[in-house]
Amino acid sequence: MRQPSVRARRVAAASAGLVLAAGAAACGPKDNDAKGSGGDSTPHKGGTLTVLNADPTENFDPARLYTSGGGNVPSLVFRTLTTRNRENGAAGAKVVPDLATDTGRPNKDATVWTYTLKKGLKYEDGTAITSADIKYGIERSFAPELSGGAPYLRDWLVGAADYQGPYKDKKGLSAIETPDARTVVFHLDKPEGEFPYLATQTQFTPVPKAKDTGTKYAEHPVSSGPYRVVTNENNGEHIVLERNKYWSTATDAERKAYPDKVDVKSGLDSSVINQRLSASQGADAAAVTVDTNLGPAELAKVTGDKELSSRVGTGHFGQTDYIAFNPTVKPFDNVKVRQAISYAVDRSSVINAAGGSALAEAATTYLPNQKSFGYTPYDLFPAGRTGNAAKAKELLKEAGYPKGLTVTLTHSNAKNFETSPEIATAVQDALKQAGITVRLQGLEDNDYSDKIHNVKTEPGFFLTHWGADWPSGGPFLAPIFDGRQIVKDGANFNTGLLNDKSVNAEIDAINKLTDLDAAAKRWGALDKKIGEQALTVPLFHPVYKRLVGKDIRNVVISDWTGVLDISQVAVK
Amino acid sequence: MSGFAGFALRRAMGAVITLLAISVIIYVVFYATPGNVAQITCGPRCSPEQVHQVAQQLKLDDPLYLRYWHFLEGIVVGQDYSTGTSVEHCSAPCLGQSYQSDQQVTQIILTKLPVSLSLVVGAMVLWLLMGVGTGVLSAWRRGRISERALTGLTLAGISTPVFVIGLLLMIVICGQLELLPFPEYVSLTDDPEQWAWGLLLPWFTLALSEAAYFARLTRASMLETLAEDHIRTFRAYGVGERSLVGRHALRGALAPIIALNANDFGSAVGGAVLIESLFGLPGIGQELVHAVNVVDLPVVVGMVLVIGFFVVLANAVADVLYAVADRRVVLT
Amino acid sequence: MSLVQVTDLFVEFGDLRAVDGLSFRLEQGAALALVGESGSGKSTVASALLGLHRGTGARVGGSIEVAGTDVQQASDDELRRLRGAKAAMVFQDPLSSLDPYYAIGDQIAEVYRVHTRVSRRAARARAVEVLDRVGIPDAPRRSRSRPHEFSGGMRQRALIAMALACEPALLIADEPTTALDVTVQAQILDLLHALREETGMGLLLVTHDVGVAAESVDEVLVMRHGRVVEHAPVADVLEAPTEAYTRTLLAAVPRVDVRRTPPGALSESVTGGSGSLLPDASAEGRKALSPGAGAAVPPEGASGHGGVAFSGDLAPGARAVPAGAGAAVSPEGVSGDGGVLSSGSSVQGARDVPSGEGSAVSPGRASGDGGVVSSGASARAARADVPGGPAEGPEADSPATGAENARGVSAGASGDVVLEASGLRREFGRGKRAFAAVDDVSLTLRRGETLGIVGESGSGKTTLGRMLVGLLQPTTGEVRYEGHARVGVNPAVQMVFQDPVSSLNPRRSVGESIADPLRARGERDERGIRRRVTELLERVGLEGAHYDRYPHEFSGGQRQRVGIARALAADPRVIVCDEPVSALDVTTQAQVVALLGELQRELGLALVFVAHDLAVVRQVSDRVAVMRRGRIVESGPADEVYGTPQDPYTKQLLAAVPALDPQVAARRRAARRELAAA
Amino acid sequence: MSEALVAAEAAGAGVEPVPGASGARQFWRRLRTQRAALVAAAVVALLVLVALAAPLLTALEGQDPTTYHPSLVDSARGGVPIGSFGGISGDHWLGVEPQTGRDLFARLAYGARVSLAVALAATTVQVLLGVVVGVAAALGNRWVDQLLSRAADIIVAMPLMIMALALLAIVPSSFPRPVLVALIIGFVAWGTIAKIVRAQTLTLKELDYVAAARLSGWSTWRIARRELLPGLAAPVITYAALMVPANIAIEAALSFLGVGVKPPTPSWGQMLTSANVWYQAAPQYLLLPAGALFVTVLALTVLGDGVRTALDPRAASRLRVGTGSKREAKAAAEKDVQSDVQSKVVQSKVVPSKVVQSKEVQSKEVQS
Repeated sequence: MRQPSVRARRVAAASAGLVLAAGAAACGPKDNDAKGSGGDSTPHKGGTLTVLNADPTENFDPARLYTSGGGNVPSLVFRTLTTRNRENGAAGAKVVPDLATDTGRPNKDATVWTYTLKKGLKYEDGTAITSADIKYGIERSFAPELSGGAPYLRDWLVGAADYQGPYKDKKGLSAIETPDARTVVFHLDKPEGEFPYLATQTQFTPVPKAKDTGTKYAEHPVSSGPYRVVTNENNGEHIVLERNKYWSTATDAERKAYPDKVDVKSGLDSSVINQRLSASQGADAAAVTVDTNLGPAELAKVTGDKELSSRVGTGHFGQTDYIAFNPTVKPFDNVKVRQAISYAVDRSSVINAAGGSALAEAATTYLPNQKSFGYTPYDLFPAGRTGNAAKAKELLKEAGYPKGLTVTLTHSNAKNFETSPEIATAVQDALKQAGITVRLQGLEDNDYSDKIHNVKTEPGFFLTHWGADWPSGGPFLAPIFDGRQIVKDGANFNTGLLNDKSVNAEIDAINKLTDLDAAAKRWGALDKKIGEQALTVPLFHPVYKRLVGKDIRNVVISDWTGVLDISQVAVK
Repeated sequence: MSGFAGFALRRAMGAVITLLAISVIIYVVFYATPGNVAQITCGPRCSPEQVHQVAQQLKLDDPLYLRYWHFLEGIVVGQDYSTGTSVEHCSAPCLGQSYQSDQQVTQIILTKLPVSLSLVVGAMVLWLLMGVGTGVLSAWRRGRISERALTGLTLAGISTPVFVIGLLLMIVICGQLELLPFPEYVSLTDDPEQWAWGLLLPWFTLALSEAAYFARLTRASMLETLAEDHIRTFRAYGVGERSLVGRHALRGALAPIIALNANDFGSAVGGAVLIESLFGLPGIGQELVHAVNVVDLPVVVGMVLVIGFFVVLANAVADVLYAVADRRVVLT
Repeated sequence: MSLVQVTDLFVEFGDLRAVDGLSFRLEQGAALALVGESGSGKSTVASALLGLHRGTGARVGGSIEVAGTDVQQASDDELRRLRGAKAAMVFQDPLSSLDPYYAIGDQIAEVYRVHTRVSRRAARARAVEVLDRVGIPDAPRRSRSRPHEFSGGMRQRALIAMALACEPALLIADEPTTALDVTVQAQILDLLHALREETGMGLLLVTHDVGVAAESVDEVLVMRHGRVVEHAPVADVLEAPTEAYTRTLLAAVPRVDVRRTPPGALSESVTGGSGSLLPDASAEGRKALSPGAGAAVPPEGASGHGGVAFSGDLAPGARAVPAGAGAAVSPEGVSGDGGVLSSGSSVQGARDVPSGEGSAVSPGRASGDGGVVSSGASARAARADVPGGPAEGPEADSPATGAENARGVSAGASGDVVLEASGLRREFGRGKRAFAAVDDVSLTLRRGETLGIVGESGSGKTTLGRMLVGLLQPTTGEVRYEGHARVGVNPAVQMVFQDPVSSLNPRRSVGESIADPLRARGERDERGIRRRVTELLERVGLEGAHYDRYPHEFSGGQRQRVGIARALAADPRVIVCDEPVSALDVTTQAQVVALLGELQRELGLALVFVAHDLAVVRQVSDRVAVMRRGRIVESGPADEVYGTPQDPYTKQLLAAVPALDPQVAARRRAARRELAAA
Repeated sequence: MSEALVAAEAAGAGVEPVPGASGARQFWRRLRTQRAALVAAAVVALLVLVALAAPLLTALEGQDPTTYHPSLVDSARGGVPIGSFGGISGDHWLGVEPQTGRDLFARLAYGARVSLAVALAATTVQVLLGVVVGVAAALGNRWVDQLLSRAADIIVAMPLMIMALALLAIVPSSFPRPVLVALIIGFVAWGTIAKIVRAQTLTLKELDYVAAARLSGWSTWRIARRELLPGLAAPVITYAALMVPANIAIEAALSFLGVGVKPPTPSWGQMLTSANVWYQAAPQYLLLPAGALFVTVLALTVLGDGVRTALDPRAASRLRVGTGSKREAKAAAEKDVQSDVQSKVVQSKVVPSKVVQSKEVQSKEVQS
């Protein structure tokens, strides 16, 4: 799950539109045609691809990266057991084998997963990749020195909860077996049909123990992918990648790796990135960005320019921006109040604040509007485009607030973000029509993050959002609505504090399914069921417009990441 | 200058005290800042146990005074850090290690400082040229239309925020007219030409507002000098107006300009945050803002100390230059 | 053709006509002095000669011809060729008149190169040459120094060197010695004289000091309000002034070789009012307020009383019998060698000694002898044949005895010591830069007497004065008031300050300033305060209605009166006057001095009179102490110190005072030259 | 921002009491003679008026600064205002804000309130702190002086923006934000004015009228209040006048960094920040706040110069924006006539009673 990126650089983010922080994920060009700008569409090998990013790819260590589908720049260097399908749109939301020969072979109840490595896999130094390296790579992600990854391994692997990594605990993690150099077996606590998705994360990258330099590994991680790290300046501010001659397309069906060299520059202001891409001077002609999209102002300009608009790709990422209620705080303990607010919300104002209809789609479901999530359309509290104030007032009256009420909406002060003051103000303005006076409580980003994820300090009414770790209902619904995931003394994401036995049971049941399509349908149904409790007011699903340099070809944007996939990009 | 050693010693001691006080203030302020450092470092989805482990790893559970003590210790004797696989020694003066990236703060500073210095030094040259030039010109042409135009221009420089000017300049000059490449930092040692081209616009933007102040200062001091008796002397001896303005009045205005320039240089090293973020220059200011956002205390302290050091140093240099420029001044 | 020919010159600054219809001529090689008080327009004339008003917005009319150049019609280039080359100017303040940032030699060279096509090197050589000529020792090396590394006298020499560089036909010296100490002044005037003899250039000297003019020029042009008052050869002007104003001016000049006039005489003469001398009652300044009505107080400007003080060659006995002293003044009294001129026949001195005052007030005057004790170099002690002057304790016995004796005559019951300082030392700075501004000074002050402290700049006299009133704490030593050691200020010991501009808060009405001591001691009755302040204002010769006015509405002399009133408000026993008249014009000086004397007599005050001006000090003091480099080099009754100086420094000082007689001046100059040659 | 430079300019003002520098009347009289300053004063007055009357003016327009008008923007094109010139109409005099459709005139007027109030309040805090610390340091003993001067040094050496970022995060969000921003700008930038005030107080302290007040028997506190503070007015007011525009700019910069005044409260800095990127798509959105800021800063700077000139006539010929040869002539005349008087004052200044601070030029009067 992607979180409101605490690391989002406020400065960098300041003047752009919605900026996705590094490691953002999925999407799918619905209005596909995200091909490069006309001309000869056959991609060429060679050339240098420039990547202009707002945020540095910090801690370039497979153990420390929090990515979806293996990430973008990381996925050029780190191969994992499985990976995302490198296709446009919904097809890109599939999981496919990478180092492994298949996406994993589960036992009957999906508690044991077995992978076999392809033959002939090599590191950048020519040494062979073994299953022990996969195991070691996962183990070291448990070291407190190398914190930063997703929590699933700790939650799922048998006996992993207290494991402190190979530096302190020489015995290793018994939940991972490597019966031979090509086979690796995972033993899980409980059935997890979505394990193949998890195996896309960089923690599943092989790390040769002999080359491990602990916290220094990020400076020069050993490549298993098409490129190796030549320079990594200032903790990911400037990364130069060149071809790894031991990588071959024979073992890698996913990465195209057309350019000879990839030059990743970051720390740039988002508007500068877009300016540079649109000007496309010199090296910028062969430039892309993997973390910056067009802001509303830029979009307004681009849409009037044919040449420019031909260079814009559209991405969808599984994310929902919504209002969350804490039902232990009055008056939100009253479901009618929550429903009234659901009715009163003016999504068109909110969407405008988020950048307009081209950059946000109205959301009435909690799950993203993508098939892989099991999207099942519903609108339980129809507010129309601009809010149903009459219905809201009626409900408020029923709830005992005939004269309206005053509530406090908590949001982050970080600018141009999904939880930003602009959105909060739009909500505030919309609820006014329904007689609800909203006071805004803007918190500094860290403070906001601390408060909303702590059951003791969680406000009653706040803006938040949830993004997909992988394109499936599991990581979308479970952390938020599974009652057993309420964390009392740490970061809690079940902000509605929902602990409903039937919901919990259904989550367990779906997790057992290894048929991902079947699982998706049931996630959709569960979503609707939870929606009835009005614990959230879904506001919108963001849409991303990505501008590329004029010499860029073969633009692929999957629904998994929503960003253009640089492993597929070619330079003219 | 016989008292120079004494002056240097006194200034050095004063600087140490100032910097220590600054570091204490930063420690206290950031101790009070919201944001669970271990949680931020570990990642938002870390479990309480993991967060606890990270906190231990970073010694975040130590009381404040102990952490500060370790900090001082690191400066004096250096510190050892575990990378997991080995032990790294961070030799004195060690400002500690970033919570977020495990890089040594001294290392981070060494990589960021050249950027900030490049920016500020270049901008300084520009703002002196532009500011002093404008000032001299308007002092010379006082009372005429051209002076009013220059005065108006300098006031415009003062009253428009740099982030507006900078962006507009970039869009127009780099984007539309394509006169300059988009700003980018290339190390001076790598490619001096690229270095200069890449920094030209940031220099200009930073210099613009400063130049306005310098123009005003120059003009004011020059007019002040022009009103002084010794100018009357030279006028009474037939010395021409150009020499009066360009030689005598400018010389008189030089001392305050030099002094203020040094001061401004000091504060600009850390104060060019806006320019750095706007143009994506990976300098001290930008790094510092980032570190503040993620409550990366060692980096914040280290950076602030460096900035403080430059301000203190610049003040001392200003005094020395002032004394050199105006021999009548006694250094204390 | 004349060197300078000025016809019907007028200069206007806005509404102000600074010079009004002035005409004069100066022949080649001749010397003319423009003499006048503040605001007389004399400096404006000097500037006009070089066309320096051009471009400043001043309106200049009439014709000016200097060394063949028509200044009014000349182009800018022609003007520049005149300036420095044909006519050079030396300014008043040598420090500010040189560029602080360049070496002196370079500055001279720059000027030289403006007018001569020579190489830098040649210009530099010329600079060294002229510096050497004006007596700068080791000129090649010193030419590389910056102005602040020179002493005041050296700077003025350097400026003169600059003027010499292009061998001009005319030298215009605008108050060339005003900022200098008297000994240095003499040297500079001697230098000018010598240069003139040598080069034959003409000299236009602008000065407020008649003495300086007497020393230096052939002709004097007295100016007032921008007009000529009198223009005649210097001897004529000094000896037989035809105009009343000239006489007043001369009368007001304090003479160093005239004994002190007793206070009684002072005040009475004032009342005697020689107002007729001053056609214009507002002599002191443009803004002077209308005179007060107080009978006993002289209206500002309406008095020539200053003249009285120095008028006669008083018999020694006068000191003991003060009351009638002032009366015996011979109108044109010229006393032999002294060349003292008594200015007006109108000086009558005391007409009526107010009954009962004469004896009551007189004691202080006679108390002088030996009262001052300077351990460092007690000339008095030396005179008394006590060996080892410096080794002596601060309270030397013999002079003290002498003092007792002397005092016995008239001091009577009121002769007791009010203020006593012993072993005062005050250092400034710390560490290496520390220096003692005052070093081991001891003195006593008795009720009703006046102690003069005289010294050149840097002698430590002001520091001493400030320690006496408690504004500065001595580093060592102590000040006792009426026998009690004291730290900090004491309302009974007040001060009158030098600078009439800075001594009053410009943002408060003068009444409020005067009321300060009253309020500070707890007075709360507003009507009472106002009454008392009004009284004080009237007592010092101002009007009660001035209470609500602000300092800038007053002239310098009036402000000084306000300062005196403020000091009086505290009902002090002692007033330390720190250069109270040095910033004033001579006529005003005389009035303020008279006022102080009068108040002393009336209130039985003890005065400490700190000044650089030997003549003024003599005029008011019973006893005098001469300070140099923080120490007292000589002290004793005024007449003894002035009459038979013992310390070489005192002698030097006295010898340097300009004489009011050109012949005397010439004799002295010769003597100085011999002294220097020896 | 160039706090130090502003300070340097201010420092020159009124170091010595100026003959005739008394009373507010004089001040106004001199201020009145400066046309540029008068125009600037009028502009400032107008701005203040607009700020104060913002609710009235917007009521007149029939708008308020917070109401969204989704129908006035083109949602499909990023929310660019519909209609020419950013949607200017009888209802919306200056058009509407992109994305939200909020009324720009209303936001500009309300923004003036916030920006001006924050800048003024911050300046007040700076001046108060600076004066208290500066005077205390100058009048206190060596240790007090050392301590306070050091504190001022520390404040000057701290990067302002960083401290602002950190402090803004610490204070609970319930604290009114504009007040907080003002306080923080005030608290992190008083070092320079403290230094100026200290130097000025040291100079004033040595003036004879202060000595006279001491001789009257007044307490130090009373002297500070009655004799010193009025003398500090000139540099302090000058500094303040120049600091107000600098503070407006700081507020804008804080907004740019995302820690300024919070929405929906409009401030110019915040508007500029969000308008920045709209320069091409909706230029008037950027030009309005930028123009407002420009005019304000310009007016305040010119007014500051005027105030300075009025407080210190000697500076008349220096910082003035407009110039007139007439005034220069008058100044020259005054100087000329005074020169005789001054000539005498020059004489007999004895030992400098306080040994020189660095940067204060000492003319060595002690001759050998």
